[in-house]
Amino acid sequence: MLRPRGAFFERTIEPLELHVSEALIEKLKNEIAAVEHPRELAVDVMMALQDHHGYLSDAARDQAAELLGMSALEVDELATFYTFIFREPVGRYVIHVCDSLICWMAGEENIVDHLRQQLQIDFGQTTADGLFTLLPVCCIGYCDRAPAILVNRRVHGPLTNSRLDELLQKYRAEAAEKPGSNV
Amino acid sequence: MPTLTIDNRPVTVPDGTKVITAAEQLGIMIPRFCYHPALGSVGACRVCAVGFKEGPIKGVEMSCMVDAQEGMVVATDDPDAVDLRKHVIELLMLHHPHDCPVCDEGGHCLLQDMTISGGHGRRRYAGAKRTHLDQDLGPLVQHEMNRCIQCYRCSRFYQQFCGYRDLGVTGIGTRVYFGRSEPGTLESPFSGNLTDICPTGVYTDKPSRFYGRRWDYERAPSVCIHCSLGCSLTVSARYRKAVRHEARFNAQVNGHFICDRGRYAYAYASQPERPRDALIAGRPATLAQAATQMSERLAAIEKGTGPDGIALMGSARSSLETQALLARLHSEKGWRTPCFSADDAATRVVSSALNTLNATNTIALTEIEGADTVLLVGADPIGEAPMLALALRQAQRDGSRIITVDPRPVTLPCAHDHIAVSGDDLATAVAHLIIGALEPSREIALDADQQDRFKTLKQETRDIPAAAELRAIGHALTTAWRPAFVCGTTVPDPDVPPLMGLLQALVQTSCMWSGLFFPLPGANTFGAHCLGGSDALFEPLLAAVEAGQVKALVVVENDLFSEYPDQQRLAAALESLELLVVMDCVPSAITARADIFLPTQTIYEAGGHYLNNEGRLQVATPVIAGGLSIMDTGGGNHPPREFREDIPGGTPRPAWQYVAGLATGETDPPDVKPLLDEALTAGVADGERVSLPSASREWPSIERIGAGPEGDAGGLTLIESAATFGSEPLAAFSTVLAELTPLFGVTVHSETAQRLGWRAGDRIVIPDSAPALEVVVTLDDRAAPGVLLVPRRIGIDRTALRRYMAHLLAE
Amino acid sequence: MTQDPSQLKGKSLPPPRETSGAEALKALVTGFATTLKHLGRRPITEQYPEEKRELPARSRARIILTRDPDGAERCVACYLCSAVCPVSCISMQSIEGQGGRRMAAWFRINFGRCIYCGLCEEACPTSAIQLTPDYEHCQRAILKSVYEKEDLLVDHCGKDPDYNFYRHAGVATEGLDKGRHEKEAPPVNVRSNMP
Amino acid sequence: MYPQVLFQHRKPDRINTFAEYREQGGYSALSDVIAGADPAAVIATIDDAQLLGRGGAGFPAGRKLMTVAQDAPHPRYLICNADEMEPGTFKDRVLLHADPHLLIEGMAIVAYTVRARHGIIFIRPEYENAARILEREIRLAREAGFLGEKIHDSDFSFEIVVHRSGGRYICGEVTALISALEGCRPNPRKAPPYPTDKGLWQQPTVLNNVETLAYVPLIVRHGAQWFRDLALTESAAGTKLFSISGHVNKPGCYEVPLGVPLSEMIENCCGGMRDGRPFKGCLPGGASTGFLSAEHYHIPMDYESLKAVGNRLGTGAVMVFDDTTCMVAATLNLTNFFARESCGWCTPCREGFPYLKDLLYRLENGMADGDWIGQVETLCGHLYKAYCAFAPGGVAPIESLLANFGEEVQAHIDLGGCPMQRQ
Repeated sequence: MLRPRGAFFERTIEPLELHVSEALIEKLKNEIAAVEHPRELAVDVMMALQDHHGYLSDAARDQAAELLGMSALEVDELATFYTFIFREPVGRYVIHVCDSLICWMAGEENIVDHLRQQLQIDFGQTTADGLFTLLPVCCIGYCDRAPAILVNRRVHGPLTNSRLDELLQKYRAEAAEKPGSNV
Repeated sequence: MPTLTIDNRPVTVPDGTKVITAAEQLGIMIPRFCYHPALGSVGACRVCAVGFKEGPIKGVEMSCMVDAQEGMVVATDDPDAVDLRKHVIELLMLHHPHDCPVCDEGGHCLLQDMTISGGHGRRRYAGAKRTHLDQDLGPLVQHEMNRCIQCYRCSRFYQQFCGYRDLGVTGIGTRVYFGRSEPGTLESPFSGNLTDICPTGVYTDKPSRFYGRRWDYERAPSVCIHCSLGCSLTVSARYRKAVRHEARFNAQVNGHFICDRGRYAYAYASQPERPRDALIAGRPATLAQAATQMSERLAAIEKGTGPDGIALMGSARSSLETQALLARLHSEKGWRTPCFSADDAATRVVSSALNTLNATNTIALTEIEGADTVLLVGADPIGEAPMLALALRQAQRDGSRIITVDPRPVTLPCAHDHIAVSGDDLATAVAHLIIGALEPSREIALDADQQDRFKTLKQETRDIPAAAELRAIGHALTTAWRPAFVCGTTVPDPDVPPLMGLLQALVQTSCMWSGLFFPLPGANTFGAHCLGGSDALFEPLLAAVEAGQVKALVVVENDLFSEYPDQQRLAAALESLELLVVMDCVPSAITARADIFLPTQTIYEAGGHYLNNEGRLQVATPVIAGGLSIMDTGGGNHPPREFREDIPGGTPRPAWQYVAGLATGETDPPDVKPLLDEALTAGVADGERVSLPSASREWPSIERIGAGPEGDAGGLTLIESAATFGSEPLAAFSTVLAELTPLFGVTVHSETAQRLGWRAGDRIVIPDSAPALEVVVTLDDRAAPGVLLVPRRIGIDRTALRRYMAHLLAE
Repeated sequence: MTQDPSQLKGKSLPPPRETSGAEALKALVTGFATTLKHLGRRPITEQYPEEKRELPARSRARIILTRDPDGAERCVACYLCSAVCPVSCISMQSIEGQGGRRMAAWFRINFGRCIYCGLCEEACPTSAIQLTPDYEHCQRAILKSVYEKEDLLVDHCGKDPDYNFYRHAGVATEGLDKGRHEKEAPPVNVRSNMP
Repeated sequence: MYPQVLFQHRKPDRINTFAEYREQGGYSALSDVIAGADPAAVIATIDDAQLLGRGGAGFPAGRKLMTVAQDAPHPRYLICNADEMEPGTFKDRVLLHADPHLLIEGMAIVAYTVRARHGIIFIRPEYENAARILEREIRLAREAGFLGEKIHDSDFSFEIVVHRSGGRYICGEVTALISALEGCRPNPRKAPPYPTDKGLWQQPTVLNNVETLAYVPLIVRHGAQWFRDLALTESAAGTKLFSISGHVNKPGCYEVPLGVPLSEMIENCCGGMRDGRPFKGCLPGGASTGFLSAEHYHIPMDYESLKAVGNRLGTGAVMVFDDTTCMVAATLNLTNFFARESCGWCTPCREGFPYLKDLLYRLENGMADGDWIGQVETLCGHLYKAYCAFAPGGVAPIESLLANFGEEVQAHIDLGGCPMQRQ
C-alpha cells in the first residue's frame, strides 16, 4: 500500500528523542518484515516500545507509526483503546487493582484504601518517587485468588494488607537494588 | 427486485437496497445520523429503527442495516420503534452542550431537527455533562467536540472514503474522541466536507463562522469554476457577500462532495482589493465614460488599421455567455478571432484531446468510480482536478487497479502503480501500452489498412526504460472489464490524447465498458474550444502586436501574465499597444496596465453557463445583486443610516454585457439565451452533454513516438503544473486559502539533485526576481529523472524562475 | 354552554311580556342612582401625560438588550429574534467578540415597524432581549425610531436577574474553559491510563 | 468425584509436559487424522458429539466447521479465543496451565478439517504466563513434527502463533477480535459476511474457545458417543469447566459433567458456602448472564435447564453470593464494568450503561426518584437494540435483579438506600 501523503504541508520529521536500542528496532523491523500485514503487529510493537520506555510517549508513538507504516493518528486510535497501553507516564511498577465483582466482594476496597494510604496516591497517579502507579482494572481472571492485583502484569493474590506491605517492600527493595531501568 | 411495503405503500427496489434507501424512494425520510448514502450503513447511531411487521424479519430493527426483501411490511411509525428512536435521542442529548445559540450549525442541524421532532425536551439524566477539549484543525474547519454524537461519519469519510490518515477516532466508550493525534491543519484537500457531513456542530465552516444563519442566507444552485470538472455547488450569501460553498449532489459529476479549493475559493469575490470601479488611464471614471471612450477609441483605431488592428482575448474561466459574445463580436466586426488562452502548448493539447472525444467514448466523473482499471497518463488529479482523486479512491476501494504514467511523482489517496516517464516520452509510453494491448488474436480482427498502421506504430516506437512494464500493463488492460483512461492536458504533448483514444478504442473491443476522461486547464476550456478558440493561438497574436499590426487589445477576464511564461516580452508587447482594454473581477497583474479598465461581475452576481471537461452544460444562478458587503460599508459597525439609490461598489456588470455593447453599440443588454443557443447549446438541457461527434475521426499522428527527446538525452526539463492551492487564477485570490498555499518549491529525483548539487530542504534564491522568489528543494524518487517540477503559482516572477532554470539546463 | 340549534326545533318561544309603568320608573331611578353614586367618586381615568402610571413589569413596550449578572452583554447574536419577528424589524450581525464569545457587531431594531408582540423576548435563549414597560418612545423623525445596539443596551439584567448563558453554554470562552460550566465534568483525557 | 476429562492429567503445581502428554496417548488423534482421515468425517464426529461452543454463546462446534465451504478461498485461518475477559471466568487460564497440548492438538485437528494454514491464539495480556507456556509448548510440538510445514509428510501444513491482546473485554467478541488481529480498532462488525466466509483479512476463518478446541482430540480419540455419555442430562453432552468464585469455601476451576446440580457443585467441589451462610443467589455463567436466586439452588447446570429459566450457561463462571451481599451493589459493580468496557460504537451501549450505572448508584445511595423501576426497565429494553451482543449481555444482571430480587430493589426505594448497610 502506497502511503498517501498530504497534498500540502509536508510533515517535517524531526529526529526522535528516543534512546531505543538499535537491537530492539532491528528486531521489530525483522518481525514486521516477516509478516504479510504489518498492522497485525501493532499491539506487539507498541508493547515493545512501551516496555522499553515505561509508557508509549509521543515519540514512541511516532516511532511505532514509522515502523508499522501507519500514521501517528492510526497508532493513537489503537493505543488509546487498549487498557495495557499507557499513553501517559507511569511509574516503574504499575499496580492494577481488580475492581470487578468477585474481588470487590472479597474486599478490593480495603486493598485500594490501604494502597492509597501507603503510597499516598489516588487512582491514575504515580508516587513522587516514580516507583508506583495505581490503576483500577476490570476482572483479570484470577477470581479464585480474590482480591487480586497485577504488578507489571504479574498477578498477586489473594491479598491482605500485610501481604500488600510485603509486596511493596519487595518492589522498593528491588528498585533500590537496580535503580534506573525502565522509567 | 424485491417489492416491499413501507407505511402502507408498495415500492420495488433493486436487490441489496437497504430499507432506509427504499423508504427514501417513497419520500419517507427515516431519521439517521451515522447512515450517509456515500458512506453506507454501519448501524452505530440506532436512530433509524423501524418496525418490521411481516416478512422474513419481525420486530424493531435498524432500517440502515436490513436489506429490502420481498414481502416485507415496514412501519416507520411503529410505537416500539418510535419509542426507541426517542430514547436514542435522549441518550445522544445526555451530554450535548447547551450552546445552540452560539453554534453555527444551528438552523441546519440534523440533531436539532431530530431532537425537536422526536419530542425530547427534558434531560432526566442527573450526571454531569461530558466535555472535551477542541483542536485547531487549520483555517478551514472549526472543531467543537462537546457537540459530538459519535456517529463516526467524520472518521469514516476522512479515512475510508478519502484515504487520508490524520483524523480519526481515539479513546474508547464514552471517551471516544474524533480529531487528530495532535492539533494541526488537516492534510486532506477534502476536509471541508466534514462540515457538510457532520450531523451536528462538531465540524463547522471556519471562514463563515458566526456570519449568519442558514435561514437568512440567500442561496442558489451554482457550479464550481475552480477546475474543469464543474462540481455542483450551493452558494450561500448574505449582506451582499458570498460566504459559503456547499456541495450539491450531482449523480454524474461530484456525487455528494467537493474539494477544498472549490469550497473555499469564493473569497476572491469579496476581497478588499477587488476592482469595483471603471478606470481610464488608471484614474476612476464612471462606467458610462469608460464604455463610451472604449467604443470611440476602438472605432478610431479600426478606422486607421482596419478590423485586423484590434484583437480579442477571452479566457477559460469566463462563462459561455462571455465567450459566445466575444465570438459574436468577432463575426460582427471582423476583428481578429478571439483567443482564449495565452498558453499555446496547452491549447494544442486541449484541441487534440477534445477532437478525440466523441459521443460514445466520453465518460462522466462518477463513472470512473465504477471502473476496474484506471490508467492515468500525464494527469495529476490532486493538483489539476482534486475530485478526480476522490473518484479514483472509490474505484480503488472497490478493487480497481490504478496506474499513473507521469513525469511527476503523482500522489493519490489510494494505492496505485506509478511509472515515471519523462514528459517527452509520454506519447511513446502510450504507444508501448498500445503495442502491449495489441495481442496477436486481436490483430487478426483488423483490416489490412489497420494492420499496416499498427505495424508502422510498432516499428516506429522507440525504446524507453519503462517499455517492458508498459507493454505488460497494456496487455493487462485487455483483460479489464471496465477500464477508464484519463489523460491530462497540460503536461503531455498533443500526440498523447489521440493515442489514448486509440488505446481506448482498441481495448473497447473486448470489454464491457470503457471511456476517456480529460481534465482540462480551465473551467470553461470546453466552451472556448467549441467556440473555435482552439484554432486561435496566442503566439501569432503577440507577434502581431510586436510587429505593430495589432494596435488595440481587448482582454476579457484573463490575466495573461499567469498564462504566458515570458513576462518581460509580454509586458513590452502590451506597452507597445495603442489601447489596452481590460475587463476583470480580480486585481491581476494586467489590470494595472490597462488604458481602460471595466470591472466585471463574478459568477455570484452574473451567473452563467459553463461546459465542464466532458462537455456537460451547467448553469450557475446569480445569488446576489452585487456591491460591497454591508459589513464593509458599515466598517464593521452598523450599516449606514442614510438611504441612497445605488448600491455602493455595485458598478461591475457582467463581462458579456460590455462585449455585447461593443458588438451592437447598444447600452441595453441583449437577451443572451438565443445567442447561446445559436452558438452551441440549442436543445441541450442543463446537466446534459452538448452534442459530440458520433465517432472518432483520424488515426493519430505517430511522429513523436519515434523521435528522441528534445535536447540532449538525459537533459533537464522544467514542468510547471497545477497544484491544489495557488494555481487556479480565481482561487489564488481567495484570502481563505492563502494560509494553505505551501512554500514554493521544486521537486526533483535524487539523482538529478545530485547532478545539480542540491540537497533536500535547500533554499534557492532566484536571482533578479521581483517579488523576490525563494525555492525549496524537495526530493522524490518517484519523479522522472531529469525533471524539475514546480507548481504553477499566480503572482510569482516566472520569467526570473525560467531564466534561472534555463541557466541550469544550459549548464 | 351552547345549545345545539337542532334541539330548539319545534319548541315555541315564550310570548312577549308587557312592561308596566312601575317597572319603567324603577328602571329609571336605578339608572340615575348609579350615575349619582359615581358622581361622588374619584375618576378612574388618568390624565396622561400629566399623570403617569407605573405599568406592570411584564408589559410589552420598548425593547432593551440586557447584560448578564457579570455586566457582559447577554446577546450572542443567534438571530432567533430576527427570525421570529413577524414584521422583520430586527437585524444584526454576529461576530466573534472578546475571549471567543459570540456577540453582535451591530444590532438594530426599527421601532417604526415593531408591533410589540414579544415574540423576540420569548425566542431569546439568553434572556438578552426583553420588552420593558417603557412605552414613551414616540419620535417625529422616522429615523429616530431606528435604534442601534448602543441605544438598546442597558446596564442591568432586566427581569431575569440570574441567568448567565456562558456559564451553561459549554463552549470555551476566556476565563471559562471546558468543563468549568454548570453541571459539567472536567474535559475527557483521551490518553488517560484509567480504563 | 466425577470423571475428569480435560483435567485428567492436571497437576497441582505444573503443566502436563509434552513428554507426559505423548505418553498419555497425546497427539495420536492428530496422527490418525493426518494419516488420511476424511475432514468431513472428523467434522461429523465433532458434530455428532454435540460439542457446544464453550466460550459463552454455545453454538454447535461441528456446525460451525461445516459452514466453511469446500471451495472457500485459501489461506484459511483458525483462531483460538483465549481472550477470557468475562468477569468471573478463569477456566481457560487453568486449562492452559494444566494441559496446553490438548489445545495445540485440538487446533491442529480442527485446522486439518477446514484446511486452515494459520492458527492464532488470541490471548489477553493478563495471561502472560500462559502465553509464554503456549509459545514454549508450541515450539516443542513443532520440533516434534506436529506443527509446521507438511506435518508427518502429509500435504497438511499448520502453524500456530500466539497473539497478545492490548486488553479490552470487547476483543473477545468474534468480529471485534478479528478487527483487533488486523490492527484495527476492535469494534464489532455485523454479519453477514460471517467469519467462516470472510473473516480475518477477508479470508475464511474459524474461531473457537480454548475449552472447545481442547475437547476435540479427546472426542476424536474416544468417539462421539463417549463424549455425549459424559453428561448427566439427556440434552447435554460432555463435561464442562466451571470457574466457581465468590462466597464458597474453595473457589476454583472444576470439571464436572454438564447437568450436575448447582447445589452439588457448591457443596461437593467447593466445600460448601463460606462460613456456612445461606446461598442467596449466583451468576451461572459470567457477568453477562442473569442472577439465579435461592429457588434455583438445585438447578442442573447445563444449557437447556438454564435456558428454561430464562438464563444462560455462558462461560460457566459461577459467582456465588451469600446473604450478606447487596444484590443492587453487585449489579452496580457489574454495570460499572460494562460502562467501562463498552467500545463506544453504538449509542444505546455507549450512553446507556453509564446511564444505568447512574440509576443504580442512585438506588444504592437512596437517591432513586420518580418511576425508577419503569425507567430502568425501558432503558434495559432499548439496550437489546444495540449493535452487538455486548449490551444484551450487560443488561441480563439488571433485568434479573428486577425479576428475581424485586423485593430487595423495592426495599432500597422504600428505605431510601441500601438495607444491608443499615444493618
